[in-house]
Amino acid sequence: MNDTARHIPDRLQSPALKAFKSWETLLLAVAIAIFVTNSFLSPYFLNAWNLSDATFNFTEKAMIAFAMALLIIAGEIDLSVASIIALASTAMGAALQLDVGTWGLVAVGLGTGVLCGAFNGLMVTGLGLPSIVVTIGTMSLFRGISYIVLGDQGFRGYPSEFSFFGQGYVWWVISFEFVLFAGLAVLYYILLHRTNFGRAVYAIGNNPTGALFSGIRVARVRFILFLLTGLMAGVAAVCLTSRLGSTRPTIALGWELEVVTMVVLGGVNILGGSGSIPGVVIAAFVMGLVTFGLGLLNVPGIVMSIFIGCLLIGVIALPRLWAMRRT
Amino acid sequence: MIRYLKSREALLVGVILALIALIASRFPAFILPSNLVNVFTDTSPLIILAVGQAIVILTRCIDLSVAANLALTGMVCAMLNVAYPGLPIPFIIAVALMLGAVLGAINGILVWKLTIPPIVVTLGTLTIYRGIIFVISDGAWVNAHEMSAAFTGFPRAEILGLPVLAWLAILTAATFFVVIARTPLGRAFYAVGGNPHAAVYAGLNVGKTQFWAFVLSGTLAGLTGYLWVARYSVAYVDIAKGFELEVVAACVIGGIAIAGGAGTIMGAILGAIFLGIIKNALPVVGISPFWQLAISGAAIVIAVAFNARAGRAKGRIILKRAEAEAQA
Amino acid sequence: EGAEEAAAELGNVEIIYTGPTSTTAEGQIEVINSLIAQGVDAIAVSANDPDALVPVLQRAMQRGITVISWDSGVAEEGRMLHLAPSSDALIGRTIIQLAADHLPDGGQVAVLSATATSTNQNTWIAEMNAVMGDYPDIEVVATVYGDDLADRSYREAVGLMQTYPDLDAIIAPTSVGIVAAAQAVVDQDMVGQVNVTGLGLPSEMAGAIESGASQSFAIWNPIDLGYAAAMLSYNLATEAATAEAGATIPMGRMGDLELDDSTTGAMANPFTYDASNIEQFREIF
Amino acid sequence: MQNLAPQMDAAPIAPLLELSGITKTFPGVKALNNVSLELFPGQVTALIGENGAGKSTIVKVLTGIYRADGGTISVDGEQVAFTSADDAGAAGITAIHQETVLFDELSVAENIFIGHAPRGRFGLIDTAQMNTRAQEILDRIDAPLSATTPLKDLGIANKHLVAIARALSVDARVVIMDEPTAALSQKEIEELYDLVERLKSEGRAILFISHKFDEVFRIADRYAVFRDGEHVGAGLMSDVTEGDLVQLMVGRAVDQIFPSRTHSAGAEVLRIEGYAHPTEFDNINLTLKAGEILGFYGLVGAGRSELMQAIFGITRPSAGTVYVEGEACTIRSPADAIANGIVYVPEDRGKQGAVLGLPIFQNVTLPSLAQTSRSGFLKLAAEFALAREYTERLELRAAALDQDVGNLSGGNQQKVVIAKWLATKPRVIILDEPTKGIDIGSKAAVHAFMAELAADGLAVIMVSSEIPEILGMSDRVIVMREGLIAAELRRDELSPETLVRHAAGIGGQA
Ligand SMILES: Nc1ncnc2c1ncn2[C@@H]1O[C@H](COP(=O)(O)OP(=O)(O)OP(=O)(O)O)[C@@H](O)[C@H]1O
Ligand SMILES: Nc1ncnc2c1ncn2[C@@H]1O[C@H](COP(=O)(O)OP(=O)(O)OP(=O)(O)O)[C@@H](O)[C@H]1O
Ligand SMILES: [Mg+2]
Ligand SMILES: [Mg+2]
Repeated sequence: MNDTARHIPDRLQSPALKAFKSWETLLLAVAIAIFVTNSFLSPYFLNAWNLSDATFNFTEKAMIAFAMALLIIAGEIDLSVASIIALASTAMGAALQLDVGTWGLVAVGLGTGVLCGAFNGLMVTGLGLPSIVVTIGTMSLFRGISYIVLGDQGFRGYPSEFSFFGQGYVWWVISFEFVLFAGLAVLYYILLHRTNFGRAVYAIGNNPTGALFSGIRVARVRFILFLLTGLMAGVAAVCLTSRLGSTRPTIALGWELEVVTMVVLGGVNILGGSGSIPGVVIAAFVMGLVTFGLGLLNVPGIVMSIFIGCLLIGVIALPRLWAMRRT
Repeated sequence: MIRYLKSREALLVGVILALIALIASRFPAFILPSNLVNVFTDTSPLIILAVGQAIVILTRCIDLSVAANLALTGMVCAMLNVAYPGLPIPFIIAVALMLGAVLGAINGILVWKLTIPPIVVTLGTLTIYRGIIFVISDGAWVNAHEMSAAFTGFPRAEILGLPVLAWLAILTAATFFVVIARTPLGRAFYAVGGNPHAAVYAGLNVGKTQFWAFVLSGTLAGLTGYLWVARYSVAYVDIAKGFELEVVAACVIGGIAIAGGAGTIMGAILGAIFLGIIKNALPVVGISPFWQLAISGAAIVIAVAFNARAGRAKGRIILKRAEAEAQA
Repeated sequence: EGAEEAAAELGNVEIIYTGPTSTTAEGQIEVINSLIAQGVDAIAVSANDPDALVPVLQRAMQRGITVISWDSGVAEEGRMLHLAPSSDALIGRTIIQLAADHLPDGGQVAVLSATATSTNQNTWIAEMNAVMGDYPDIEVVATVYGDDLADRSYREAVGLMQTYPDLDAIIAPTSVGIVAAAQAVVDQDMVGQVNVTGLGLPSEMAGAIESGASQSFAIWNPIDLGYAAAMLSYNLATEAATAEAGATIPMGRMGDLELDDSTTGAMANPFTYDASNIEQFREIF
Repeated sequence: MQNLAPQMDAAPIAPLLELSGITKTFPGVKALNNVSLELFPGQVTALIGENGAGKSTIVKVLTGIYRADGGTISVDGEQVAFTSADDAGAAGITAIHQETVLFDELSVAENIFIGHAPRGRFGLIDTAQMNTRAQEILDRIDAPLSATTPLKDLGIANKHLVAIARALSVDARVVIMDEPTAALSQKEIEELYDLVERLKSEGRAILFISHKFDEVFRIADRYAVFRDGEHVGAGLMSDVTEGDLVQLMVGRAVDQIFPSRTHSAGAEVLRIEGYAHPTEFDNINLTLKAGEILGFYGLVGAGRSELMQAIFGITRPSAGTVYVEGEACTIRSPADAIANGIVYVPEDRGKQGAVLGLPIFQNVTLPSLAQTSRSGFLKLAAEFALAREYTERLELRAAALDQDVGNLSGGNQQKVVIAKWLATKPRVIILDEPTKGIDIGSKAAVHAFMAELAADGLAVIMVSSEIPEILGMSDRVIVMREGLIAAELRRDELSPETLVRHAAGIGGQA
């Protein structure tokens, strides 16, 4: 044994170089390519109002995607988010019938989201069930309750102030939803990449047993993540309900898979342990730009979905194919 | 013997019988043989798909593309029938099986050769397969009157009082009982899902086994595609939309462990029958159809909670005293 | 097709026909957004949800786009006018009349609707119930929903026949539902006992008429409807006419559309098809 | 089974299996470096070497589970190449692996025959024949098992018997046994020896890996010794003594390995009274003083790890109290234990000890995040500083602190885990098999460090199954057997014999 302690450098390569070689850079290049292509293909694309309208295609889904990203990094998943939107929206509609004011409605929406998240969280952490199974169940359950309450009816007549959340503009073409999306992106960035909580999320996703043995309160972190996801579904419910000005039990049908697609496209490992918020933000733009751009070319929606499906598999397959070719 | 009585399958049979008894106590018509045949026939597509999905889940994968595969294969069969009404039904069935297998193999290859997580692969192919239906059909429907009588008649034809559709579900179940119990591949599904690490030591190829699981699941989805389109005499982009989650739910209720390696084909079938009965009984019992979604959701949640309690692994016991007590 | 015919007639009109990824209100909004972005002159929409499209359509109108709804309507504040294929009251009466025609002694009927949220279905059923007083011997025993899915509708129809063994007729005011119900009746060997009627397309229902599962059904001409919608959009967009209560707006070969207090107008009466005329129409639509 | 006529008398026998120049590297570890090995028909070759010497790795290379980076394998003088366990089986090589690699959801017979089940009509598995043949093999090794039982119903020892039966289900000419007796009771071990004799007399070549010298001397004809992934010697058993083998294994005299230390126990730090668990352990009482190293000896499965994990808050005891520095404390989770100054270095490093996918510095700071953050927000500079302080103290070998722990060698991973705990400035550190799978150099470093910790006033509990380690390091030893404390021994009462006696429950008196 030598007496002079060996010096170990902090980093192997500079953070800038690492960032340059990252998934996010690749995705950003894709996003820029799509943006440029769109501007060439459609004369209507480069128009502030049109671009602003296009952001509505992804802002609400992206809000949920942030929380979902954390959840998936921690090795769990929540397929019930779209159903939570339906239930939260229904709860807001029911509160509306009781003459609850705008802020009351918001509270009801967020509260319902949190409660649903808590239910999922309890089932997963309390009973130790796999989250994919639990949330496939609650996916039917939550929307089912919405159907029981509403049947073939709908709620409408939300107060005009309420419409601000989904239809209001903060400044010129910058909508409230977009501001909220940007704000949440920053918050989630800080939460995941700059706090102890975020570190715990990565540790749990990498090795839950190891995290537990390192003194991390694994069950508590997981539970909070389900709460957060529920809360974000509640936030999305407020925005979407406001944007639609009404509630039906079919609201946000099928969004869960779109949100998961956004998260995976953003470079989050579906098996847990890695991923980043910037990745998800770029993925949200990619999906938004693709659907809007193809929409301008009047490509039917279902054909766009082929594109998204190929993108999802392609971005994951290409690096692997590349690696296979090199070995 | 006790082992069988205490098994999850026996429990599920009990629950199903209790459910039927409960419905029958208020609506005796429900247990008329003709109605039970109906319920079973109605549930047959779910049973066939659940068998395929069960195999995939056994190998630690999941196939979310089954419903899209079904719809695409169904559309191709319908369009073939419209274009060449004279094609014999066995040929159509062969096309359905083959196309289903190919679609399943695409999933399988991506999982095996590129090691992309199955949930991502099938999420992607789910949207792609649906999109392809739109492209080939141009969004148009194929309606009953365009299909030949033989095409739509096949699943309905009765043999010994049971429609062919129901017989096919039984045949599928029987075939896969044998495949699972008596073929090396069938046992490999359990081994690969139960302990992939050990599977390597046993000389099994994990990825390849998963590939075959996807092929089988795809083949069954293809078969169901033809049956579905023929039975309901219509094919369009959205048929069986969202059905994949119902299929997974049937497996989960039937006790197939989502972590792979544990569960039986019988369980998956019983899970499918359980969902089928609930679905069919609601209108009969007079419960508003709006309750259906919540009830099946609650059933899934309760079933998994229950399975988790029943299946909790018995720990190793070190203390001799405790061991003696446990064995007493 | 009808819209293309109108475009050809008008000469200077381009029709964009598009649809969403999925049949949800959110999907329709995305499509409408991209139409707004392209600066179209008029949007004619058949809505999945009467309320959810209102905000986006209002925005379209703010940007000077003519918005009308047709077939399945949008709430009043979200469009300039609504073109109903036929008057709701007429349809409501027609569907029960079709059933009553073959039930001289009265009996039990059930309704098989599409989705619980589809406006037009609900309106028609409400109109039908409003005139039930005229049919004292006929009892509506149930209303079920087949979600415009063939399998669901089929299952619901079978369920109806089992729950109500004395059922005499199923009214399905949806083209998916009526075909599925007719199929169910054939499969259940109930031809002659249960009569399926409602709204359906002659081409799809020809088989049911032949087999006797359906005695008769009604429908308006969808080609005419597309044509009328295009004509109306054109006339409003070119400011040849304005949509206000009581206004009369020309729709080419279909005559004029009269708007009521809720700026809704009916195109024409539904036409009844039975064994006597089905052959003539099955090839057309 | 055919009888490969014994040819013991034919003077220089040709080796049945010959390995030469085999090299295998893992990220950070050269597990095998240019090793060779020869196995002869009708003879037992004992492969010995310390933990991590590369014994199991050569087994995996031989059975097609790992592909070697270089070198050749020849069977009967013919060069072969394996790409899967199947190929090795076809070449007549079978193995009982160190880990029990079996399938809980399958029956005993299926476990034995998976991959090569007897086929009947239509190519289907002939279940009846499979069960009969499985039962025959089980009976042959005197395993009290039914072929149709589901494997999940068996205990660890019986599972090991199934693994042995599996190895015998193929008609192999080379049988490899990697520590086959580790999980077996004395009676089963005797039966295994009989089996080895029988295989020998049938002319098969046997590779027998063991850490137990008594059994090596009893059944082996030849020996081969690995040290740090290198082949350091081979020959006939009759030519060597135990001392020679040890010398070969460790490359130096045994007593040099352990640091000499003067034991000066301070005040009581930890006291446990009446600790019990419904199924794992009962009636545990112990005290621990500052600066003391308390050894915990026992056979594998004695419940030592369970007890330590209960003290650390992973599992909940059903009764009993923990006192830290005289004060009773409730420990419901590892976080509570850490708050009370108790930390645990688990035996399963990859699963429990380190988070392999995270960088070194993040692993080190994981339990100390409160120290390196301000109101919940990370301070990277502080993290690097803390990580550097402790990893450099432990002489960690790594390229950079942001390297993933998964890329380090086993010993260095262990250092990261220890560094992680030291950074929390604990009062009690529990080390569960601290040198398992660690190379010789690192092992000495860990020992030296343990002594240093004790000298600094830390109270240390060391769980170990290696008698030399227990003897060399502990001030006091508690022996556990079947979940109970079998004996507590002072340093002057320690000898290998007493330890083994108490651990096995044969005669209390020394
Ligand atoms: N899959 C692996 N990945 C990385 N390193 C490995 C792997 N398997 C073994 N090693 C390393 O290779 C070296 C040799 O390990 P091996 O298991 O062959 O030792 P062994 O001689 O069998 O020890 P023991 O007596 O403890 O069983 C060790 O340093 C170990 O950490
Ligand atoms: N029935 C069993 N099934 C599976 N694994 C078992 C079983 N019994 C024991 N083991 C494994 O054997 C090993 C030793 O058991 P355990 O850790 O409880 O013993 P211990 O007395 O603490 O000894 P050690 O310190 O050597 O681990 C552990 O890795 C444990 O998981
Ligand atoms: Mg080993
Ligand atoms: Mg242990």
